[in-house]
Amino acid sequence: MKETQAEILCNEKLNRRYRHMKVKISDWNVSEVNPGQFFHIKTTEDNLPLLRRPFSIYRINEDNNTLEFLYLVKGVGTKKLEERKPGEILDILGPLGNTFTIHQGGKGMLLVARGVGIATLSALAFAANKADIPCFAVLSARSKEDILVEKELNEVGVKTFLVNDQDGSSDPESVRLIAEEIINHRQVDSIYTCGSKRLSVLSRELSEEYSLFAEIALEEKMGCAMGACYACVCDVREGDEIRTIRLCQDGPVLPLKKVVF
Amino acid sequence: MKETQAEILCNEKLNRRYRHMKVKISDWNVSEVNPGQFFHIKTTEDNLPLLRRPFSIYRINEDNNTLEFLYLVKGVGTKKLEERKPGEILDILGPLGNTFTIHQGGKGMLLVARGVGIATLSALAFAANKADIPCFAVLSARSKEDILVEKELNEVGVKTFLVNDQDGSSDPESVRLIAEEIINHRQVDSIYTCGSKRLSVLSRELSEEYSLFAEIALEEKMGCAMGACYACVCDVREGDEIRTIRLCQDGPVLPLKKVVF
Amino acid sequence: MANLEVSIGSLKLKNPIMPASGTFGEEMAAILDFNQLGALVPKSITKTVRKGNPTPRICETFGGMINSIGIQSKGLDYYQQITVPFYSKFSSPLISSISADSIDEFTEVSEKISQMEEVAALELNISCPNLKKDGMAFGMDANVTRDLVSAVRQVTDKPLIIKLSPNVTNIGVIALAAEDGGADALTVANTFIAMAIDVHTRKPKIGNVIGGISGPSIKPLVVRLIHQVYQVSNLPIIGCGGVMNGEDAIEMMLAGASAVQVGTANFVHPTVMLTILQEIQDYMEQYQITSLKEIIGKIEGSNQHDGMGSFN
Amino acid sequence: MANLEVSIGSLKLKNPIMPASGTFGEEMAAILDFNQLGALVPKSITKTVRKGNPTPRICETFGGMINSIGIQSKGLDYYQQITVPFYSKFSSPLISSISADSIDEFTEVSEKISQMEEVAALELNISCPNLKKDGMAFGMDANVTRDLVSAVRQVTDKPLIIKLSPNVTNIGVIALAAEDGGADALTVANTFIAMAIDVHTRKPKIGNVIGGISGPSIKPLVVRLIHQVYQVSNLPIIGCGGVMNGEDAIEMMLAGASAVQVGTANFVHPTVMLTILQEIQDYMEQYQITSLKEIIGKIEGSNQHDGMGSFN
Ligand SMILES: Cc1cc2nc3c(=O)[nH]c(=O)nc-3n(C[C@H](O)[C@H](O)[C@H](O)COP(=O)(O)OP(=O)(O)OC[C@H]3O[C@@H](n4cnc5c(N)ncnc54)[C@H](O)[C@@H]3O)c2cc1C
Ligand SMILES: Cc1cc2nc3c(=O)[nH]c(=O)nc-3n(C[C@H](O)[C@H](O)[C@H](O)COP(=O)(O)OP(=O)(O)OC[C@H]3O[C@@H](n4cnc5c(N)ncnc54)[C@H](O)[C@@H]3O)c2cc1C
Ligand SMILES: Cc1cc2nc3c(=O)[nH]c(=O)nc-3n(C[C@H](O)[C@H](O)[C@H](O)COP(=O)(O)O)c2cc1C
Ligand SMILES: Cc1cc2nc3c(=O)[nH]c(=O)nc-3n(C[C@H](O)[C@H](O)[C@H](O)COP(=O)(O)O)c2cc1C
Ligand code: FES
Ligand code: FES
Repeated sequence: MKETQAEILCNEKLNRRYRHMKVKISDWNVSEVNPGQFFHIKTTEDNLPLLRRPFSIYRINEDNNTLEFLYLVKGVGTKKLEERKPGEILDILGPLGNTFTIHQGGKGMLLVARGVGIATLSALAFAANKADIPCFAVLSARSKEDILVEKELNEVGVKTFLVNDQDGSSDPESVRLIAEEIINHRQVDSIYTCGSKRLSVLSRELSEEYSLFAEIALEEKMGCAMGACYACVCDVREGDEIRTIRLCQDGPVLPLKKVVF
Repeated sequence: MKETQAEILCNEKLNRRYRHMKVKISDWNVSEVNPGQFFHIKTTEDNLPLLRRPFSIYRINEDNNTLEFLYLVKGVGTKKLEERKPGEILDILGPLGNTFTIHQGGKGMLLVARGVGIATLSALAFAANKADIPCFAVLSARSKEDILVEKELNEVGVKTFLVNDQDGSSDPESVRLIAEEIINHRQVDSIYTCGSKRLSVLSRELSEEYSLFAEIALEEKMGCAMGACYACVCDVREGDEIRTIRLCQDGPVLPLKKVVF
Repeated sequence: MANLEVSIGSLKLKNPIMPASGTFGEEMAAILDFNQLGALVPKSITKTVRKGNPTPRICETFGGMINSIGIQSKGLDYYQQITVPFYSKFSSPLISSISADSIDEFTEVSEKISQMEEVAALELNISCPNLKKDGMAFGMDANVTRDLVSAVRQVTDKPLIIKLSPNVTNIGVIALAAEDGGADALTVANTFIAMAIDVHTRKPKIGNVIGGISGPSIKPLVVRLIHQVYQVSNLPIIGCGGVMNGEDAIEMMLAGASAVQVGTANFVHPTVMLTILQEIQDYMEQYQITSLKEIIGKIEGSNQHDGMGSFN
Repeated sequence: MANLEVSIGSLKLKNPIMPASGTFGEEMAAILDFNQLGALVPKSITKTVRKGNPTPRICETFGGMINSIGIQSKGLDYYQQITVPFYSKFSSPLISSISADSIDEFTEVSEKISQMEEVAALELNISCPNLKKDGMAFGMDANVTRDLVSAVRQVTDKPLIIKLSPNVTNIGVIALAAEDGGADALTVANTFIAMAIDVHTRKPKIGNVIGGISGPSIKPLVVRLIHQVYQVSNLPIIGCGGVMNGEDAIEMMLAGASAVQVGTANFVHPTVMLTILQEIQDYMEQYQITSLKEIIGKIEGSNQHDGMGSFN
C-alpha cells in the first residue's frame, strides 16, 4: 500500500456514462496488484471534494507498469476525475483490500456483472486468461450502449453474453437461463459477481444449486480505506453469528454465502 | 451593474508576479464603464474560493467592446484566476463603484502609483489622453522588473518616471523630488494616487502645498461589492466629523483630503 | 405551474425564498427584481446610529466566511423615514430585522416599527449581545429569550419571528422558550461564532477578533438545528445558513423549514435567489410536487432523534 | 534543527502532532512511521464489544464530512491484549481514548487501562451520550463533566486529558468544570453535531440520521473554541478539528493549543501528519522560532474577548 503520484496516460469517454483511465506507475511494480483490489483516488488537488474515491483495478499491465480503471461518472468526485487530462499527475493510494480467489486448475469461471461491476471482474478475467482457465461473462446494463469492455474481454478469450434492460433480457430469470446454459454445457466450477443485488441473489442461488465456488465484490462508502475508520462495514454470517467486517480491509471480495442481503 | 459572462481573450503573465487579462463583453456596451470603477470577479466556477475578488478596470476598449485587467497573483483567488484560459467564460459583476473626476480642460495630471495601483490609474491615463490632458506618471515598484505597463502608457503619450526599492529611488523623499520637478515645470493641476500609504501621504502633502486637485483609489476587503454588507468601510473626515463610508459604493475613489490615514 | 406559496403563521408568502438580514440591501434592486422574492429582509436596525466594528470586517474560510460588521446602523429614524418607504414600493412583504442591547430597547424599537403599516412582520435578532448579561447573547439563555419575546409580544400584533442563535447546547429549549413567549415563527439560525488567525502576522483576520461564520460550510450544522427545532416546536421555521442552490433549500424544507433565507450566496451571485426559485420549481416538476407543503418536514426514515450525544 | 518538543502537563512529546481518535489505526503503520508522531491515539475503546451504527456511516459535505460510526469497539479485553501491546512497540507515547455510557463505566475502564504501563495518558471522550441523562452527552453539562472527571481522577495517576464537546453554549464553563474535577489537559474539540438529507431519496445521508462533522469547514469554529478555553483555563490544550496542513496547526497553537490532533486529513493523505511536521519546521525556520513555546497562545492584538454575542 502506497500513496503514489501516477501519470495519467489516458482518460477517455467510453460512452455517455463511463470513462476509461490508464495511469503509469513509476516508483513500484504493478505485479503486486491483484484482481479484486482497489485504489483510493484523490480526484482533484484542491479539497473539493475532500475525500478520496475508491475504484477497482480493471486491468494490470505488467509489461509497461500501468494500471487501468473504468468508472461511471456519477457525482462530484467522478466529475472532477473526468476533467483530468493526460500528462497530469493523479494521487492514488493502494493497492487496497483483498483479492478474488482463483482455483489454480479450476475448470471454468462464470462472471455475472452489472454495469461498471465488470471493471472489478475484468481484472479477474484477465488473470483467468493467464492461468488458462476458461472464462464466461454475463454483462448486464441499462442499455446496449452501456455495455462495457466486451471487445477487450473477447480479445483474451472471454466469451461474453450481453443483456440489457431495454429488451428485458437483463431480468434475473433471463440471466438465470443464460447462466444455467453456461454452467450445464461449459464446465464451470466457480461464479463471481459484482454490481447488482438482484444478480447477487441469483448468483448465490446458482452457486448453491450447482455447488459452485462463489465470490462477490461489494461496495460501501469509505473514509480511510485502510481499516482505521469503520465507515465501510458490512454484516457477514459466520455460522450462526452475524459479524461486522470492514470492506476496505476484510473485503471488498467476500465469499458469496457469507453475505447478508 | 450586471453579472456578465465574459469570454477570456487573453490571460498572460507580465512578469513573475503580475498578469494581464482581457475579456470580451457580448451583451452590453463597455462605454458605460469609467476609470476608477471595478469589477467583482468570480475566479473559479466551483466555490473554492467562495467569494468574488475585486479588480479595477485597467483599460476600456470601446472599439472592440473589451475590458482589460492587471492583477497581482497573491492568494487563493488570484491563483485560480491565473489558471483560467482564453476561451473560458469568466463571471464578472460590474461596473461597480464611483469614478475619478477629470477636469475637462485640466492643465495636466500627475499619477503616483505603487505596484499594481497603476492598474486603477491607467484607466484614468487613457481617458486623459482622449480628453487631451497631459499626463505624467510615477511608477513605483519593488524592483525594475515589477514595473508595469510603462510601454502602454508611453504609447498614449503619458510620460513615465520609474522608481524602485532596489536602488532606493522609490522612497518618498526621492519621489517628492521627481513630483515637484513635474509640478513645477509641466503645468500640473491634479494628482491621483493608488497603491501605497506612504505615497498617499506624500501626494496629500503635495496637493496641499501646490493646491492640486487630489483623489485616491482605496482598497478594503469586500463581501457584496454592492453596498449591502458593510464589509468595505473606511473612515472619512467631513469637516469636524468622522463618517464611515462603504468603499464599494461611495468609493473606491475618494478626495484625498478626506481620507483618514 | 407549481405552487410555491408557503405561510409563516399568518404571513402568506408567494414563495419560500427571502434574503438573510445583513446580506441584502436597497442597492441590489439595480440587479435583482425584488418583486419576485418571498419577502424582503433588510439589515438589522438599531435604535440609534451605530458605527460598527473595526476593519477587516470579513475574511474567507474553507467554504464560508466570517463577518464582524458590528450591526452598523443608521438608526431608527432613518429606517422609518427612508428604508421602510423604499421597500414598501415592492409587492413582497417587508420583514424588519431588529437588534438591540436590552429588552427595553427591543421593545421600544419593535413598538415603533410595528406602527408602520408597510412592515409585514418583525424578526428579532437575538444573537446580539445583551449588555445586561455581560454581553452574552439574548438567544443563549432560555429565560432571557422568553422574557424578551414576551415583552415584545406586548407591543406588537405583527407576526413575530425570532432568529435563534445556533451557539447553544440545546436549541430546542430556546425554541420552546420563544414559543412560550409568544413568537409566531423561528428563523434557524444566525451565524456560528468563529475565528481565524493569520499565521504570518499572528493577528486575528477579523478586526473584532471573533465573528460569525456563514456559507455552505455551516449548512450541515443548520440542517441539524432545523431538524431539532422541528421536532420540539410547533412554530413554522425559516431555515437559514449555507443555502447556495435549490437543493439546499429543499434539504432545509425536508428537515422542517417552511421558508428559507439566503445570505452569503447573494455575494457570490447577486441574483442567486431567482436561480434558487427556478431550481425549486424544477425539483417540484421532477417529483410531481404540486405544493411545497408536501415536502416540509417530510424527511423519510428519520426516527425521532433529539440530536444530542456523540456518534463517532 | 528547530525544537518541536511540547508538553501536555507532565507528558513530554517530541512534537505537537498526533492523530485524532477514530481516524487512525494499526493498519496505517504500513504507510506511516508511527515513531515520528508526537503521540499515538487509537479509536475510543468501550468496556464491551459494540457493533456501531447502521450504514451509511459517513457522508461528505462542503469542506468536511459527517460520521456516525457509533463507537464500534472490540471491547476492553481485546484492547488490553492486542491493541495496547501493538502500539507499545513504538517510541511515541500511547494515549488511550475511552468512551462509556456512564460515569461508573468510565471509571472502571480508566482504572483498568491505567494499570498498563504501556499507556502514557488517558483521553476521555465525553461527547458520548450519558445514558443516565437521556442520552445527552456528558460534556454538555458542567456538573456532569466535573463529576465524571473527579471520579476518574480517583482511579488514575496518569495524565488525564478531557476531550470536550463543541456543542455547548459556553465551552469555558465546561473547561473549568473539567479543570476543577482534576483534568491535566483538554482536547478542543470533538465533532459538531450535523445532518444532511438526500433530496432525491428524501432520506438522511447517514444511517443514524445525525452525526458529527469534521474537516476543514469546522476549523474556524474550533480556533474560536481554543481561544475561549485558553482565556479561562490554565490547562494545556490539544487543538483538534479541521487541521489539513502546517499553517492550520500553527493557527491553533497561536490560539492557545500546545499540541494538535489531525483527523479527517489522514483520510485524504495518510502521511499528512509527517507533511504537517515538516511544514511546522519550515515555518519555524522562516520566522526564526527556536521553540514552539514562542508561539503557543501568542496571537497578537487580541483583546480579551469572551467569544459571546453576535457580531453581524
Ligand atoms: C471497493 C470499491 C470499488 C469500486 N470500484 C469502482 C469502479 O471500478 N468503477 C466505478 O465506476 N465505481 C466504483 N466504485 C464506486 C465509486 O467509488 C463511486 O461511484 C464513487 O465514489 C462516486 O463518487 P462521486 O463523487 O462521483 O459520487 P457522489 O455520489 O457525489 O459521492 C458522494 C460520496 O459517496 C461515496 N459513494 C457514492 N457511491 C458510492 C459507491 N457505489 N461505493 C462507495 N462509495 C460511494 C463517494 O465516495 C463519496 O464519498 C467502487 C466502490 C468501492 C467501495
Ligand atoms: C476596488 C478594488 C480594486 C482592486 N483592483 C485591483 C487590481 O486592479 N489589481 C490587483 O491585482 N488587485 C486589485 N485589488 C486587490 C485584489 O482584490 C486582491 O489582491 C485580491 O482580492 C486578492 O485575492 P486572493 O484570493 O488572491 O488573495 P488572498 O489574500 O487569499 O485573499 C483573501 C481575502 O482577502 C481579500 N483581499 C486580499 N487582499 C485584498 C486587497 N488588497 N483588497 C481587497 N481585498 C483583498 C480577498 O478578496 C479575499 O476575500 C483591488 C481591490 C479593491 C478593493
Ligand atoms: C456580512 C453579514 C452581515 C450580517 N448581518 C446580519 C444582521 O444584521 N442581522 C442578522 O440577523 N443576521 C445577520 N447576518 C447573518 C445572516 O442573516 C445569516 O443568518 C447568516 O449569514 C447565515 O446564512 P448564510 O450562510 O446563507 O449566509 C449577517 C451575515 C453576514 C455574512
Ligand atoms: C470517522 C471518525 C471517527 C471518529 N471516532 C472518534 C472516536 O472514536 N472518539 C473520539 O473521541 N473522536 C472520534 N472522532 C472525532 C475525531 O477524533 C476528531 O475530534 C474530529 O474528527 C475533528 O478533527 P478533524 O476535523 O481533524 O477530523 C472521529 C472522527 C471521525 C471522522
Ligand atoms: S473505509 Fe475506513 S475502515 Fe474501511
Ligand atoms: S462590500 Fe458589501 S458594502 Fe461594500
